[in-house]
Amino acid sequence: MRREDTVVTENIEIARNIYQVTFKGEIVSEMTEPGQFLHLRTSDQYMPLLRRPISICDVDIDRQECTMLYRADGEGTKQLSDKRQGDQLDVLGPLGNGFPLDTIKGETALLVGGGIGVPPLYYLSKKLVEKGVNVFHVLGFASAEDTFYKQQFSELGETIITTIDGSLGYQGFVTNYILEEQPPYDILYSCGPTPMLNAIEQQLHPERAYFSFEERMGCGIGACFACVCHVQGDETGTSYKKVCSDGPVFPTGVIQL
Amino acid sequence: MRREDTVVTENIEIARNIYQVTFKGEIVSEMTEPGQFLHLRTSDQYMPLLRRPISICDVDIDRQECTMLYRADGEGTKQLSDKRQGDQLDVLGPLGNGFPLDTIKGETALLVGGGIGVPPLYYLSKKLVEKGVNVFHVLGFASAEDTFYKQQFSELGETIITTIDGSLGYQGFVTNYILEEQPPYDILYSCGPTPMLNAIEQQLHPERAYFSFEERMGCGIGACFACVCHVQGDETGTSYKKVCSDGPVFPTGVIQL
Amino acid sequence: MSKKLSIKLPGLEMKNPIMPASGCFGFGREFSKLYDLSSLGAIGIKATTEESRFGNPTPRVAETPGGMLNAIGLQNPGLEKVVSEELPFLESYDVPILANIAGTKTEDYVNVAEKVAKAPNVTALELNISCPNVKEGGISFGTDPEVAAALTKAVKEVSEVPVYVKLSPNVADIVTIAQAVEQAGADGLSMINTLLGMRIDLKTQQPILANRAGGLSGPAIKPVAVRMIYEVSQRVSIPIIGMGGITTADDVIEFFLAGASAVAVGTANFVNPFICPELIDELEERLSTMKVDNINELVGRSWSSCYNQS
Amino acid sequence: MSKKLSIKLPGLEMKNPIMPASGCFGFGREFSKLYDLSSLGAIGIKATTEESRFGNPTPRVAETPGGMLNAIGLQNPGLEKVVSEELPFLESYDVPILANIAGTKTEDYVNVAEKVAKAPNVTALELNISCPNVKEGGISFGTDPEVAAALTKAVKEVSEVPVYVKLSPNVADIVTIAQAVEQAGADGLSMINTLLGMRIDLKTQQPILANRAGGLSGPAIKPVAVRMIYEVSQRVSIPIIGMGGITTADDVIEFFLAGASAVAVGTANFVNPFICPELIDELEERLSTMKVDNINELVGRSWSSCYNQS
Ligand SMILES: Cc1cc2nc3c(=O)[nH]c(=O)nc-3n(C[C@H](O)[C@H](O)[C@H](O)COP(=O)(O)OP(=O)(O)OC[C@H]3O[C@@H](n4cnc5c(N)ncnc54)[C@H](O)[C@@H]3O)c2cc1C
Ligand SMILES: Cc1cc2nc3c(=O)[nH]c(=O)nc-3n(C[C@H](O)[C@H](O)[C@H](O)COP(=O)(O)OP(=O)(O)OC[C@H]3O[C@@H](n4cnc5c(N)ncnc54)[C@H](O)[C@@H]3O)c2cc1C
Ligand SMILES: Cc1cc2nc3c(=O)[nH]c(=O)nc-3n(C[C@H](O)[C@H](O)[C@H](O)COP(=O)(O)O)c2cc1C
Ligand SMILES: Cc1cc2nc3c(=O)[nH]c(=O)nc-3n(C[C@H](O)[C@H](O)[C@H](O)COP(=O)(O)O)c2cc1C
Ligand code: FES
Ligand code: FES
Repeated sequence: MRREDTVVTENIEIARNIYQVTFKGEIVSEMTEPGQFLHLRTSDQYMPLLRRPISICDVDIDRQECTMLYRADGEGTKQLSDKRQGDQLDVLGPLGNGFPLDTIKGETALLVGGGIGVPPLYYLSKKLVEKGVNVFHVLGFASAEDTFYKQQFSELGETIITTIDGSLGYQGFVTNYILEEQPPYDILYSCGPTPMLNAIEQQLHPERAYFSFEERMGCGIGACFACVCHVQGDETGTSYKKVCSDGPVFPTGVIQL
Repeated sequence: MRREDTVVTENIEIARNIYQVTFKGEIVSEMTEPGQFLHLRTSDQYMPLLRRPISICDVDIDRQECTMLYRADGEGTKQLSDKRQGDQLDVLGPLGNGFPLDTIKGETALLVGGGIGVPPLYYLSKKLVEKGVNVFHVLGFASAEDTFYKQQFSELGETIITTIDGSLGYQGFVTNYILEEQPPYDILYSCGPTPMLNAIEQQLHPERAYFSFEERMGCGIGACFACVCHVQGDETGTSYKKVCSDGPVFPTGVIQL
Repeated sequence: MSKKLSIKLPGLEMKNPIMPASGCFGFGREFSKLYDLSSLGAIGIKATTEESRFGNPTPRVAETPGGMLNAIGLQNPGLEKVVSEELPFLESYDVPILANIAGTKTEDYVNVAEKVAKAPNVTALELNISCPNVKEGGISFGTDPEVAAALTKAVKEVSEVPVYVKLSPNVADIVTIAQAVEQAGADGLSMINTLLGMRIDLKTQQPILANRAGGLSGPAIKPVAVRMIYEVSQRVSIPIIGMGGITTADDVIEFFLAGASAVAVGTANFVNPFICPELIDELEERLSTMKVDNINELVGRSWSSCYNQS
Repeated sequence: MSKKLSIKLPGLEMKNPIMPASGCFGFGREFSKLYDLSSLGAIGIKATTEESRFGNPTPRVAETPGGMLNAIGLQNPGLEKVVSEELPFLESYDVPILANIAGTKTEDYVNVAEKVAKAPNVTALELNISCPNVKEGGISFGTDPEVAAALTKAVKEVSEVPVYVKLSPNVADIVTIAQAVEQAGADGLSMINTLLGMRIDLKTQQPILANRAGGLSGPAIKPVAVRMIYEVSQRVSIPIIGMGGITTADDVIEFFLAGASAVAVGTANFVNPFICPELIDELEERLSTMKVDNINELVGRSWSSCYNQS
């Protein structure tokens, strides 16, 4: 983990308000674990003050380049979308614990992503494919215009797109599709909005699954206690996990959803 | 007077920490009075919060371009120096009352500038020459490296450079030169640090002279009372002038130095 | 302009809830050259004192992160000139005036209040009991509930128009002071005035402001203002004119949600002199998007409604 | 490292005047992976309470212009674990610990103080009488001079090490409180803690923080901190650890000029986790440029020296 002023090599809009930014820096050599995130400073002034956590989406270790996808929505991400090629980008990371790859024994992994939770699954999928794992992607979006990386995921394995309004692919939620079609899998990885993670846990009861969580962060390194979550089955109410340093990826059943 | 998001056409360093910025915009058509200033926003965030007053140095009405010279020193002017061609520049102005040209009867005008007080004299000099006035410039700097626009001024009239360390031109203060050489003049215009204006008033006792003043500003338009100065000979202590809207140019003898 | 923005407060019938804050708009003359002052909801004019005041020596302003310090020191031409020159000038506009008044003794306030309230276009007074920049008093009126209440009562007795009391944020318990002035008869509250702050120049090693300390305003203080309005609006039943760091239409809405019934814009006028009319336009649009019929509906929603918290 | 930066305060022999502020550095574990903690002047550890605390629900942080709000709610593993696990971990570093302690009753403070002060590396205590984020007290200790003094006295009686009292800025008159705790035996002051603030989410129309209000920290509050330190340092004779928005070496110098004898860096650690060692290096350079032999010379220069004011 380090802090580095990297250099933006590209920053383009790839779907409605969704941007793909690529930067170059030595820090990239440390980015070997999918599911980890970077903590970005979008302004060199203090507006906004805090860094923004964004997941690693793709890494090219040889070229020392890393790609992230983000939704330009609030103050910080809008600033990020103003960065041009050659601009500096202050990156802290890689942070947190990503998706475990060592433990995978099964032959098929189901990767379920929702909206802006999709990006970290791309690097994960690449790593799984490298290990010979069979990957199956179910990626949910609001609408066709919000969809991205369909092609990229398809190159790695079967890829189902679901949209809530049915404007592309299967109409409905990712869980609707999975319940209906019952794609077989040995392990499930997911990243997306909490209601989606909740639905997966409640409706699919996956035996082995890892979820990536989001929580507002301060430091991003475990020091400020901004990002704590309650632990399932903790009766004292004092047990906790920090999303930034204990997570953001946890096995199902750990975090109280 | 208006506020406009103009476009930077050039921004270059022309002497040690001294930059020349040119921008284009409709607002330029209003800039007909030398000695007026512009109030610039250097950041679209609120750091720094306030605008920066910078004098008009040159205007090309036909091309709608205005040039300013500034020293990149503090937070705001450093930000300004980061602007690149094509960037937006939020300009409010033109503000204040400049150097009066109508009243000029004499044949020779002495223009005395000190450091970053030199820029507004350039547009003034151009306007005087247009009116057929004979101009004589005495421009003081700390050192050769800090000197700028020698060539430009020379094209308009005789131009003496003085430097404190003697590394270029006459060694000494502008007032030393004038006292020694006694260049003849009918009217004197000056802009520069207060000690210089004070020396001119105390040592040269010019009969007809106009000084341009500086004071920290809030609004720049006369509403906040940040930039008030005491008036000479006011016994009640309650008379005042606002540098931004009554000035920045005043006849000698008005402002208490 | 639709009815979305119109509001009615004691003494202030406003086309929209936006007014420039006292001290940041002079007496309107400069801004009258930039846009039609009749487009404003109201105008808060610079503090008027009995005698004319030069104010503090310069420098009077300094910048801080996201904010600014000022120590103008209540410079103003004095009661007589305000009544004979400034207020008549403003009469040519169709806009209610909230006249800010200051003093160092109760009698000063009472005298100024009585006379200013008689001006035809002054439809409400704003008692400045919180100016941090005058040594001889000012702020002490704003930190002691009993003193604040006594002053309010004295002014209420002579004023022909409703009285708003402008509260200081430099206190431990603003609710008690707010309740004290409410009980003393205040028709409304203005909050907040500036926080006390200082900046030191590293070159001179002295405070930048000649007055040393000054009042902190601008975006930096917005969270303090929102918190205080949130607390006070739940505990009083008089309306609050909210201010402190407002720069966007979203900020205006945030103040309404916190419990303000109108807002004043101060420092932002220096950054963009066209801010008030721009905010009025943007606010109208924002309310349409939010499907709010009148901005009144938003007052205090952060504590009054049962919206789910995420 | 030269002697330019070394300072000596009650209980704190510091290689340099920079320490992380309580609550912004945990118990140092995370930062120990980033740099050698022995390079720090001291370490302010997270508030310790008698029992372990989970703290407030999330969201616990929100941003504001130039600042942030937090309502962590004093989450900590409790006295026992701090003494048995966290402090021993820090013993491997050559750095004095300023142990921040909190509670809801005097007995809590006394009990925690007595035990924490016995840890070999805790060389001073910091009494947190100003936490805005716990309902059951905390801040009330910080707003009443008598209550603050009584608590200070009680803790002083049991503590084996010097005691610093951390003052709340949410008061009208901080000098009186500072003098009261000085008289009660405090060895030093820490100032300032956070200002109380709030931010409302326009989408949910509710405060962003689950706790609703929170503590405002970061650059936005720097002018308030500087002003309070300027006022207090002239009226007490115990040293002040200054904090509130420090992000640069120039900020550190500004705090010294105002009257601080050491500084703590809080929020800036979140923006740049390497800030403390970076500030130490920059400060050394700055002092060389300024031709200052020891940073001590700068303490209170804004009010003690006869520098000409421009
Ligand atoms: C581990 C992790 C990985 C993430 N990966 C991605 C990603 O790859 N692409 C992407 O677009 N988004 C990702 N997010 C969400 C992203 O961090 C937020 O969308 C972003 O911080 C919002 O910032 P803003 O400036 O747009 O919004 P603002 O409204 O200005 O944000 C205000 C504050 O809230 C925080 N915040 C707002 N929304 C979220 C959120 N959903 N999660 C956490 N903090 C939030 C911000 O960080 C900031 O501190 C991730 C979040 C986490 C925790
Ligand atoms: C009418 C007028 C015309 C000017 N014309 C020029 C010009 O053509 N070229 C040029 O380089 N400078 C000019 N100045 C000075 C220029 O405004 C300041 O150098 C500049 O504002 C400093 O900003 P900063 O961000 O570098 O400094 P900071 O230290 O960040 O400034 C902090 C605050 O102090 C104010 N301030 C600092 N120095 C001055 C000063 N000398 N005068 C007024 N306010 C100051 C700033 O405006 C700002 O509000 C002019 C000033 C005035 C009043
Ligand atoms: C330069 C300046 C002068 C001010 N003068 C007054 C005044 O005369 N009377 C008053 O009640 N408030 C005065 N204020 C306070 C403002 O009215 C307002 O309460 C405060 O600035 C917070 O709002 P803002 O952050 O939008 O500026 C002044 C503020 C500034 C910045
Ligand atoms: C997330 C967070 C947690 C904090 N926790 C504590 C605490 O436990 N005890 C304490 O005395 N102060 C606490 N503080 C206050 C800081 O120590 C410091 O006084 C304040 O943040 C101002 O400094 P800064 O602007 O540099 O952050 C906390 C501040 C923050 C931002
Ligand atoms: S963000 Fe600070 S502990 Fe997780
Ligand atoms: S800068 Fe506001 S009155 Fe001159």
